[in-house]
Amino acid sequence: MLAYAWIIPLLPFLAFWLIVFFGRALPGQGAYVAIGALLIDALFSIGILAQVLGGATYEANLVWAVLGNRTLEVGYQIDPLTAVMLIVVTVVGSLIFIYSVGYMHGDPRYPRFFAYMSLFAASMLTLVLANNLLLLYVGWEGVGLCSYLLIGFWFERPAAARASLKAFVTTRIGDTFMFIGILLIFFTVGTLQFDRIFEAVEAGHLAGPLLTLAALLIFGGAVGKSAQLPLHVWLPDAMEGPTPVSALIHAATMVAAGVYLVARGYLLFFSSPDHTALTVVAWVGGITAFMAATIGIVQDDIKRVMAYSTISQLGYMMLGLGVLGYTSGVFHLMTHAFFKALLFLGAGSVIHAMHTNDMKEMGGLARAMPYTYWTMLVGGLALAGIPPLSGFWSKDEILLEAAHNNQGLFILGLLTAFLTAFYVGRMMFYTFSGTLRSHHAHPHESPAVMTVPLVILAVFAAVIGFVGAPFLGNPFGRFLPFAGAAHGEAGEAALGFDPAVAASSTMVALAGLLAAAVVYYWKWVPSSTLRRIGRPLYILLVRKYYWDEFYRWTVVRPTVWIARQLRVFDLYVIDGAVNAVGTVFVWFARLYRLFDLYVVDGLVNLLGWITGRVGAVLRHVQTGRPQNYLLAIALGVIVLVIGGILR
Amino acid sequence: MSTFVEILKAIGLAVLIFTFLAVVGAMYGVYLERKISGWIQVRYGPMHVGRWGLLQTIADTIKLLQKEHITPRRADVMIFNTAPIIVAVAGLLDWVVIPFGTGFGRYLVVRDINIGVVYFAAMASLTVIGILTAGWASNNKYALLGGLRSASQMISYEIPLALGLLWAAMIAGTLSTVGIVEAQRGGWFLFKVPPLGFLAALLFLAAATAEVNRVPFDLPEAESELVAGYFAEYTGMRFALFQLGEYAEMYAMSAMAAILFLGGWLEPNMPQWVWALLGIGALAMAAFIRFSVLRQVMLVRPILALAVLGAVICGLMVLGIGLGRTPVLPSIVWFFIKLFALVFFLMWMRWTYPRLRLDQLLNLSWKVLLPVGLLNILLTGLLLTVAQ
Amino acid sequence: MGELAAFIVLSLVILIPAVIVVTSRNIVRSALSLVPTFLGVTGFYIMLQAEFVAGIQVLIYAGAITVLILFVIMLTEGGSGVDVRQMNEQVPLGATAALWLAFLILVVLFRTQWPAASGQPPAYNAATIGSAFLSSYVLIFEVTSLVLLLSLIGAIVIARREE
Amino acid sequence: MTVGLTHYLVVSTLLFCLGLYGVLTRRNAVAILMGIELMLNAGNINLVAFNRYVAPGAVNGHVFALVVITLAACEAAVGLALVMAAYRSLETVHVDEINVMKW
Repeated sequence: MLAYAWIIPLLPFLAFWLIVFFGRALPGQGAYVAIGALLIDALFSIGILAQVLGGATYEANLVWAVLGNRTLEVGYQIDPLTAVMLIVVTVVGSLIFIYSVGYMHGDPRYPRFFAYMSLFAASMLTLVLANNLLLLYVGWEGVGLCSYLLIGFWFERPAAARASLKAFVTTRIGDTFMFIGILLIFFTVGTLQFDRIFEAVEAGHLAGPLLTLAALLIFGGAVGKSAQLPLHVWLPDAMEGPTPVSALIHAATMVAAGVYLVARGYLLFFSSPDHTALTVVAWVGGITAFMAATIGIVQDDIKRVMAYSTISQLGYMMLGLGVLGYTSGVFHLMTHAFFKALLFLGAGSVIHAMHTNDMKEMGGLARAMPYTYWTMLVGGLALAGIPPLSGFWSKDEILLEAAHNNQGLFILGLLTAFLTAFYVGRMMFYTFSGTLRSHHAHPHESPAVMTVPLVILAVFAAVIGFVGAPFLGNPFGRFLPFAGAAHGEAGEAALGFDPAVAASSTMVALAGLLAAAVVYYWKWVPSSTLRRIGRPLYILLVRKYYWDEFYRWTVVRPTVWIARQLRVFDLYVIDGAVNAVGTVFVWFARLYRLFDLYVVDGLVNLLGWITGRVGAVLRHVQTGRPQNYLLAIALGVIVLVIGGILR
Repeated sequence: MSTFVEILKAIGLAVLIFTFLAVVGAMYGVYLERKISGWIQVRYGPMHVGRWGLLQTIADTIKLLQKEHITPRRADVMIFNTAPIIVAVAGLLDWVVIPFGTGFGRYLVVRDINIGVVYFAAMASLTVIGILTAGWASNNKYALLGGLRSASQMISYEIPLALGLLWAAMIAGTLSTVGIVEAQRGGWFLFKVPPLGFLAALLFLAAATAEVNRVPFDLPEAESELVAGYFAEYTGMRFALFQLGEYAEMYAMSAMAAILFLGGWLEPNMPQWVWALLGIGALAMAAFIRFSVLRQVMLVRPILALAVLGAVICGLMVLGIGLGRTPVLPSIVWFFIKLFALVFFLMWMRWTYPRLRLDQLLNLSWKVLLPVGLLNILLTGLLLTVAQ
Repeated sequence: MGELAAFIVLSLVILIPAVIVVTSRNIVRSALSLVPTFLGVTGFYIMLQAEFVAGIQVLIYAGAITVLILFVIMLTEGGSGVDVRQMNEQVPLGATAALWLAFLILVVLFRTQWPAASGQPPAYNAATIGSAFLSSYVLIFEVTSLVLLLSLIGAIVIARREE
Repeated sequence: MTVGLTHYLVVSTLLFCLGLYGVLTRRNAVAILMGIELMLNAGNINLVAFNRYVAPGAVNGHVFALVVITLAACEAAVGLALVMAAYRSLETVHVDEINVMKW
């Protein structure tokens, strides 16, 4: 079965082409094709997971190109990390696909949506299966393209168009770094196969500052893709896309690709001198987590709250990885994929019902749409990290690692946890409690095709955490240990359970929820007063720390100005030169024409005339009657034979 | 002496023997035909000249011999006169390779050529020239039409014919007719690689019927459309020659069919009780027809005669096997039994079936028989190769 | 002795009709005169102990090609009447060419010392021919069959009446 | 005297030249085809005769004779089809009247 894993990315790819070409002719206008492809993949992945649990791994390569003495190989591998990612992508993906059938119902570009989604799934799976940086980069750019297409899916909205452009350009910056890193590795190590790179690293061919540099460059890609500081600005705007897209791409899978990349190349970071790279990763993640969380507090757009929470959770994962919590980071990736997809889908269902994103207009939806309410409650508590929901376990592990390795980051993590709980509570209260504030909306429960995936995801979000539960002996940790932990300073991978940390994180989370309740439920301290008190801070948060403005002044404006100057140069200097050359040649041509007319044509005509004369004479030989020719041949033969005899 | 002279001798011998044989065969062929047509149409047929009209055809022949030779105006005399001879000679030359049985310590065959089957096909194909030229030379549009029709028909049907021959040759692994018959000691080719053998036999019989221009393939001489087609203008002995050639060829075809698929002169080796059953069955049938209501709608006597004949043969077989002296009957008898059974079958068809249209005829040949024949050979080859 | 006689007879059977073929004003007669020529050639083959070739010769030439020719002659009645001029204007030249060629070839033929090997061919060579066709001449065999198929299709396509 | 290789060659030469004469001098396309058939037969006689007298054991001559016969059949079929087509469109089978392509 592992040997046929290459089918997994192929199926959605085929689905993509099918839908592109036959679109509306297909069952369910192509939706069923896409869903079917992904469901088959899901079953496949489960089978693979089963085999991998049995300890099986697989790797296949084929030589793609030979550059001098270096060969570029493409191939795929299956190890625990890949298996986990496969499960996440296919299961969450298929659920979201099913959800989209309801959500995108009646959209004019319905089939195209599923085509893009399938393409995304194909690229993501390629990325996950790749056993070398090259193929991984292919998938990487593929998912980037798909996110661009899908963010701008409603391109008639200028906001969406701009957002898609922003996302594309921003991530591309990170990708550039990553590409440089890849080249660096390729030219130092001479291969892109992960395992060989790791061998080289362990053998010390790639070490010291160079290794750190390579790791950081690769991390640059991750930063762009996973919306870490300072390249996080694109993700909130990406919410312009359809909600399933936000759920699948900008919460569950694609943005996690960065984390996956770091996890995949962990040894690089790990073995950089005294963990420089890891420290950078950790701090970037921590700061991102904190900042995003703070911004998340003041957002009114329900999806933007989600977006910032996604950023901060991604930061959390980075932090987890950074503090030597390889397992915990990946674990949080998995749990986050489930509950964040759940939350997004719930938000989508809310928006579907309210036709608005503004939480200020919602309220009291708990009665109107119970399924959505309960499922989102589960998701929210999971996000807040309330035991025994999944978020708790993974977050707790991260905090554990942090506490064990870096107190500063531990504090930061606790703060973030508090903030997370706070904005989760805020969102829930705004949305579901109290009374409906908008007067022209008639909320209603979404159709089954949307609620059923919600329920399933809720179940996952609730229980998936137990695979990493310490009192079960942390099976996940044992299933997915850090390969590097085997040597070097061992033991980072699996730490025991620490009740203190667990208690503290739980306390913090509850505190956050409580605070949110105080402000937004019982309204003992109305939010307006808070706003008045902390006005400058509030402005800062609402302005998102002025990141966008910063970029506008430092990057956008100068670029535009340079472009203008270049245009002027182009217009006057280059075009001028070209025109000058053109005129000169026109004059030459005029001269040459005379020569052509009288000398060359004269010769040609003469030749033609001679040929005509000769032909007129010779054509009488060609009687058009084979028998004459045959007679000539016979006579010729006779002559020849005579010659032969007389010789 | 070189082989060539031997061949010359053989051909001379053939012409000598088989002129006689085929004259008798043809004359009594005509007689049989008339009788059988009579029976099928519930009448007696020739009865007055001699007992049961036995001398009828002799009288006819004499009449034909006395008739005047009429040559149409502006006909190409030389060709007009050669055509019937070509037909007759070709029809007779078929017999060179036909073995009648064993006896006098040798095979009763004029010449066991090692390419007998090919030779047979070649001679059969020679007839066409005679017919075509006859049709053209008699300067008569009916005749010409008949000639052209028969040319196209025979050219088309030579291929299935050759395929049928080839099939048998392939099974036997030899081209010589004697060899083919000897190869059937194990069992008739009709039942070889069932049902392909049967298919091949059917193929061959259909093609043979078309080759000899008999119903349902008798377009060249369709009396009702072409007033007897290519020999419309022929009178007297030339007409008789055509008849001779045709009957000779028909008999030859039947003989070849018997040789290829019914084991030639070999005595069918079936256990005693089968023979007994057959005999009883024949008698039972005879009795049934005799005493049932059928006797009012069909002519009973000849059927009774045939049944009794069959019963007698079966009885003889039973007896012979009982006495343990096989073969019971001389091989030549078996050969003639099979030959006349096939001839009877052909005549039966002639008086039973309607006539095809020309396009149906050609379609049948090119679109059905040819592919089927090729497929048949292919399959048989495959099976044989697999079997080995 | 008998062999020589047979040879002479056959040569006459071949050559005299051949003369008729190329000279007769009546196209049908010349077509019919092909038959004895072919049969004579068949006789040659039998004398040369190539029975299989002989059989095929009769089957194809006498049986098929002649009939085909006659067929076409009868279908193109216009060109084959007796009253139509059958010879073109290069009869004298052609005759001289043919005669000269014959003379020269005979000269060459008699001046050449032909390699002669004595020995009898195997009595029954249809099988050997078949095996030769399928072993060492299989390429020729395949190409020939291909040509056959093509010519079949081509003949049908060309002669079909466009409706 | 017994019959030797030369006898056959002589006859085939004569036959060949007769065929050539026919091909050269006939107006009727069908007649030309007949001439070609004659020439082919001459060639076949040579093949078989050489096979008999030069390499009695082999069958190469027979093989090639058979190939030639087959090709002759093809040639006759196609040639006659062409004649038919020409006759249908030009109402003539005389090659010296078929000169549509002539200048």
